[in-house]
Amino acid sequence: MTLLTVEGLRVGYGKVEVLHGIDVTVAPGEIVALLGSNGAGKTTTLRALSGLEPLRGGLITLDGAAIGGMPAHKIAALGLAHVPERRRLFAPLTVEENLKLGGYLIRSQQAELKRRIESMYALFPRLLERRLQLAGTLSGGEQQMVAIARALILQPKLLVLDEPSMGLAPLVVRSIFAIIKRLRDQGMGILLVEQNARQTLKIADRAYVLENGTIMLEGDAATLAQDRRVQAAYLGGAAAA
Amino acid sequence: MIKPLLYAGLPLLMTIGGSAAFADTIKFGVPVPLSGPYASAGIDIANAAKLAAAKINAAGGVLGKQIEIVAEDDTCDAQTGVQAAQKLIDGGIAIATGSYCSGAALPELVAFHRAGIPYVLDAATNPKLTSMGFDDVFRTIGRDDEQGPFAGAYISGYLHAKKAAVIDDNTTYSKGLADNTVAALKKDGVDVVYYDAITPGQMDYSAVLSHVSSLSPDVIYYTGYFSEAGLLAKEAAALHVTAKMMGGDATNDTTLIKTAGPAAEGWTATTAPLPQFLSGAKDFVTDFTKAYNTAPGPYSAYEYDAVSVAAKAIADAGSTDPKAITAALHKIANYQGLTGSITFNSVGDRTIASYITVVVKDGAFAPGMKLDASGAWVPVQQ
Amino acid sequence: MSEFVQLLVAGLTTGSFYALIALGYTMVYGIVRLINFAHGDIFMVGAFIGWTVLSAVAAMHLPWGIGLLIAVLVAMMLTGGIGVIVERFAYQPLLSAPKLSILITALGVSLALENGVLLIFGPRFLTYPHLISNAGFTLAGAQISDVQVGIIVLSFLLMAALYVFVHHTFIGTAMRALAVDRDAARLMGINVERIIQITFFLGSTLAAAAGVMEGLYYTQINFFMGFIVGLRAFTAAVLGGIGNIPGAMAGGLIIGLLEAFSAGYISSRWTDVIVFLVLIGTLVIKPTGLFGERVVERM
Amino acid sequence: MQGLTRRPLATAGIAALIVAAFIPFFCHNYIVDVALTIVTYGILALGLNIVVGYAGLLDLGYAAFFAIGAYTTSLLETLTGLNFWETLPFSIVFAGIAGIVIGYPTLRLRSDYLAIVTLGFGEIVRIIATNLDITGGPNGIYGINPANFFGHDLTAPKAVYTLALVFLVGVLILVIRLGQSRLGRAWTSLREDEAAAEAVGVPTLRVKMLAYVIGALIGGLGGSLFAARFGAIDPTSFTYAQSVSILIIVVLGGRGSIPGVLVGAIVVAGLPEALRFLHNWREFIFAVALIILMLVRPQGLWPARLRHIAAPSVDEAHATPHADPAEQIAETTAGEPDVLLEARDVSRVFGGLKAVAGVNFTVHRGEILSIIGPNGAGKTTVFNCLTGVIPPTSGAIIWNGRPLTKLAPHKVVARGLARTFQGIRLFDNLTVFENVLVGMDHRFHVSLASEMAALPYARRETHLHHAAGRNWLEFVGLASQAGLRAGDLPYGDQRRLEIARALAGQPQLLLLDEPAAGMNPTEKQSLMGLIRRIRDLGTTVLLIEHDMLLVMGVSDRVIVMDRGQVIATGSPQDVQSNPRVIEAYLGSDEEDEEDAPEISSLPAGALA
Repeated sequence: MTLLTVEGLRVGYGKVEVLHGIDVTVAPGEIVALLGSNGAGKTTTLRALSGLEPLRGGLITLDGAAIGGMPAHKIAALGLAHVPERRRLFAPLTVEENLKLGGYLIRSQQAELKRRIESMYALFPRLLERRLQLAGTLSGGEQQMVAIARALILQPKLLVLDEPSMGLAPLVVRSIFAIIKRLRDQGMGILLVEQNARQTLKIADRAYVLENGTIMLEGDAATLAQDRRVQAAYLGGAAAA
Repeated sequence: MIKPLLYAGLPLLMTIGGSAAFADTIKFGVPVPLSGPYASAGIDIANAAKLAAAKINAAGGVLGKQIEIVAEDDTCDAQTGVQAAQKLIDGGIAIATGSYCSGAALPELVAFHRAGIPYVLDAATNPKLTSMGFDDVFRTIGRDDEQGPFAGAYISGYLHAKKAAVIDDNTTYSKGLADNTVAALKKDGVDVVYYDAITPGQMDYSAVLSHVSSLSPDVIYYTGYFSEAGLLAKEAAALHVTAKMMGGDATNDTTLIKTAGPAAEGWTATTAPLPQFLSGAKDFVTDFTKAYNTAPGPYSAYEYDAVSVAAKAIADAGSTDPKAITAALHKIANYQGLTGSITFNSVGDRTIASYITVVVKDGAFAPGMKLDASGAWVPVQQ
Repeated sequence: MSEFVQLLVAGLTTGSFYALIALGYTMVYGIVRLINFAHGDIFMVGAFIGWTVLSAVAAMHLPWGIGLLIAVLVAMMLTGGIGVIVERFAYQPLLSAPKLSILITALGVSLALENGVLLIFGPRFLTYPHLISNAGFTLAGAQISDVQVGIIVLSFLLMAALYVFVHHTFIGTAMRALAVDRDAARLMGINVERIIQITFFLGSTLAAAAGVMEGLYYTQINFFMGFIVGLRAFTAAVLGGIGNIPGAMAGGLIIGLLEAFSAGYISSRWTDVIVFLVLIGTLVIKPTGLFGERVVERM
Repeated sequence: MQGLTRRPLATAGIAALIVAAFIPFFCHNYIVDVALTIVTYGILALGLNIVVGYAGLLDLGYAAFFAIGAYTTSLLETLTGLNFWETLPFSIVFAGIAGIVIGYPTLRLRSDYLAIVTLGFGEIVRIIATNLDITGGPNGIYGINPANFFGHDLTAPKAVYTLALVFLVGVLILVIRLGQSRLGRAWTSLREDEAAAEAVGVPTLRVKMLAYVIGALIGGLGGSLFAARFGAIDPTSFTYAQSVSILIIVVLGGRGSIPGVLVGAIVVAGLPEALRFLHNWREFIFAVALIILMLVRPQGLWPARLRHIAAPSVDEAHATPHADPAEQIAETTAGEPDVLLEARDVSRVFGGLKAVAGVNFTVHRGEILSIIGPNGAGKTTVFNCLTGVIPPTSGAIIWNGRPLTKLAPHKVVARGLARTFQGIRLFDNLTVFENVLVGMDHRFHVSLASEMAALPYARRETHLHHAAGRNWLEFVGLASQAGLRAGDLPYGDQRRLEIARALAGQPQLLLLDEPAAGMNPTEKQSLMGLIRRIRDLGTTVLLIEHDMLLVMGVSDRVIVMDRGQVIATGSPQDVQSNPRVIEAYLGSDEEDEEDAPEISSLPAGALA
């Protein structure tokens, strides 16, 4: 059973086509990594999934519902949460306001929303201390916590993360990854775009390697971690060191 | 008429087609603002022209022909004005009667002069318009430099004011009237404690009024238009301003009373004698109100007279040749119009421009005072 | 002293109108980065709708207080609706087009509203009924009317209500979020188009409230009345930092006071010059207005 | 090929002008007057088009310049008795000075703030004219003499029209030449991406100022013509509404498009006349038409075409002396010290966050030096500090032995540092060739006037630069794409074009920010070759790159940054084996299943 199915996804900007037919699947309780160099089309893929980019072709199905071409806010309502690259917090708003916006779609259920925000504070106690601070003034790690917490409020079926480790200290990256694994263990499907390939392949179940808008390799993470081609394409010469 | 329409790319051409169509009428061109902020004044003028034409036509027309009023929108803008004038000229008008803003009237006047067509102005009161050295410009309304001294005389001679404040709205007409009034007041020894302009359309003038009232003038004379005058009257009352509120002829409009309500009581306007207060013009007011469902505007009677006197000149000349009409207009003597006896002097202004005051009483303008031949102030008799 | 207080009150009164209208400019700018040149005319439309409703209500012989309330509410709702319609048909199709194109449609809408009202109501000034007396009181030698106090209080209430709405409701928070990052807002499940419409609606209702109050206070309305007031309110919004809600409120009051004091103490002939010089001076020193945030560009 | 596509338009344009010239012989005065208004608006709109269309600055107070021209002519004629032609230079100069007065303090403002400032300026000019006695107050000035032409007063609409048409042709020639000039190119680059233009060496403030001033000059000319046409002026002709009409012409016609602007003038000045038969409905219908036209054609009725300056042919370029890349670079790098650049304790703080925290390094002449490190390590911020885009919070940058701190980016480029961007920032709506020419902007020495007049030495310089630009395109392998729109190039080619644009400024140091991003292995291979060839020309290269294969393959030395600090420096081999680097850059290799201390364990059911 798959949670997310992407078939033949094509996306472009202006006259340039960036994705030339991508096929990806994610099952519930599975971490799937999307690897590739800068400009390979990883972020574009995620933006297309969550409805931020118009499709030029292809099918996207989330838990049985065709979501390709839907407006972003409807896709969010169907259970796909996207933590975008560089976190994209609402910087002049407080942490709490950011979290509340994460629950925008359940705004009529005040008590439930309050409970879910409390549970996020339980998950990230640091945020409770910072709840009235403006999100833009937080440290990078704290911002990433807000971004993830904000995405979790709606209890999505699929969590899509774009470079959650970017600019974070290794210790913080480790804790973020620990959270991701726990989410997976609770049955959530996770699609992860990462630069930190070695560590990513360690927590991922399966992975796809994207190059120039097409999928060059795919397979289970352990195998790919040993695949010389991945190292060559992605890790470069340093992998050999 | 239809063919030029086919040239879809040149929509301008279609306007040519419309012009030379009815050669059996005598065309009077009326360039006035029909859109934009001054549209209401322009429409009142154009309607008065149509009323005058209808009346003449009903009585058989002129030289056996009917008068046709062709109103064109000049939006009170020089550029549009000259185009409106040129369109009228190309449309074959015999004479132009109209205008509202001096700024548009001037280039129109130049265009008409160049085409040799006489122009009888109805509402533009700037003295410069008749001092361009053109012999084919006439006007039925008085000049700013005539009303100013009258207002000055009333303020100093009748109200015996010691201190006066004069406010204009920075338009040509208003500034001209204010300048002339201030000069007259100073000559009569009245201390002009305040002379400044307000911005029309701003709504709130209480800042200006409270400053003016701190200078404790006996009279505040506003030379702008009725809408701001209504606000000034209303706001002055709210501020308990004790000075007597007065205005020029452009404040003579019922909108003032509607705006200010009870605060309008006692507002005094200097103006040329209006049809409302002239026994001979009662019919005009009734007819106008009946035809257009609204009372005539402040310049409607002047336009009515402009059209009538132009028709008379055509009849006198026995021709629709513009040169002959111009000559006949110069010969007009003591023509009895709604606004009094009309004789044009050498530059085309009326020889006698008489003024009166009108006062708001019980929610309506009522006749006030005038100067009699001996220089004494006497009430205006209806 | 008495003149100072008098000018202060005059400035606060006009400033309140400017502030209410400036809010519409600033809210729309904050969210779609559009200088909505038609907003002054929305204010005018509000005044005309208010007039129409008042005239209709007058025939029903209701107590004037109730009639007034109905007029204000109906004018706010209908004008808000017009704001939404304008957004839907004239702006929304161009939201991703070059910025100047949408600016021109805004100018077109402005012209269309003015001339539409001219066609329907005619060019003459219409006058509101004199519902409210000129009664007032004296404070420090200055005459202050009850209406002025009412206008200032009501404006502040409306502004406070807006502030609360924007900061303490979901829709308001969504508006602020949208102003920061449209894509991120979409990812939260926010229907961005809907929020933009709500913004136009709110801005238009505030302008309509100002329009009806203006009609009641000054009594005369005209199809051209939105022009000068709109221009001043726009100036106020920019002075405060366009896109910033407290900035628009402060900007409106500052422009109102500046106008009153320069008319009272310097010369009303030069009021606009003074206002614009203050604006230009402020922007030269603080390029994004009094409350505007600096924008750092990434390379 | 380009010549062929150009000619029909030019021919049609000339034909249209000839038809326009014959209007007085065939049409009524009314039509002539409307045509005259169209021509006047056309002149003004061509002037405003420089500001709005070419340079992309919003101006809502253009009528001010129009007013200044009109008042100057009127006052000089009535006060000093000068004739129209004698007053004309004054009008133009005064309007130009006004352009400086409004432009100077406001050039740093963003466009929407600029809009209100220009609006305010327009109102200020109008109110001053209304309030002063010398300008006749609200009455304005009467009795202005018409223009005189060899004893004939140009008073009749037909004569004035002919004069206006001559002015229009003059202005047309001016704006077309300007559009083709390097200033026109700089304006377009400004409109496309102001920060990028500045960063590749365009002095954006000066270029903006010139847009204002030249726009103002044309406005002044239009004003003089207006005064001579009507013989009288008053402040009501110079309102905000007038400015807005001119703006509508430019945008409706098509920003930056000369035929578009003329079509816009015909629509905006002509349509209300054509609609006179609608009487009261005229303005309303015009407004609705305006909205619909804008909705249907958001880019304008006749959108601007791609600017086309044909690149010289291969042979031509090679035959031009001093246009050879190697020779050019050699010119600039002779006889300077070995340490090209030194960063001393450079820090940069963003709102409390230390993006760069005390970085020290040196760049030696002739080397390829790479800065690597994870995203967010502060590499790009270092680049921005070096190139003047962001001033460092503290520390110094020493260039050729002299400090380089606090210079505007375009001045840094002129000193010899050129850069590319992480996210590609080409001028999408310029051709490939012209992108390269923008990069050479600071190297032009010939004055604008001599360029416009096509004086021989100016043409020589232009020719040399065109040849050099062509050679740089060839150097990166894009010569055959010279005429394409830059935005239409494939990703890899866009990267190479950015490099060519930077190289065209003859830098001593080239800073490349992730040049390999998005390239496939073949492209990366050729990029490595290109970087080496750049170094071989004598240009030092400083590289930020994630692609390790490329970094390790091409660099002489590598600097590793992490969280704002340099954590290692050395040869590629040294760096690759440095454990700190491996940990920072590739993440820790050890298995780590412990939860981080700041995150509690997940409460049961929290995510159910």
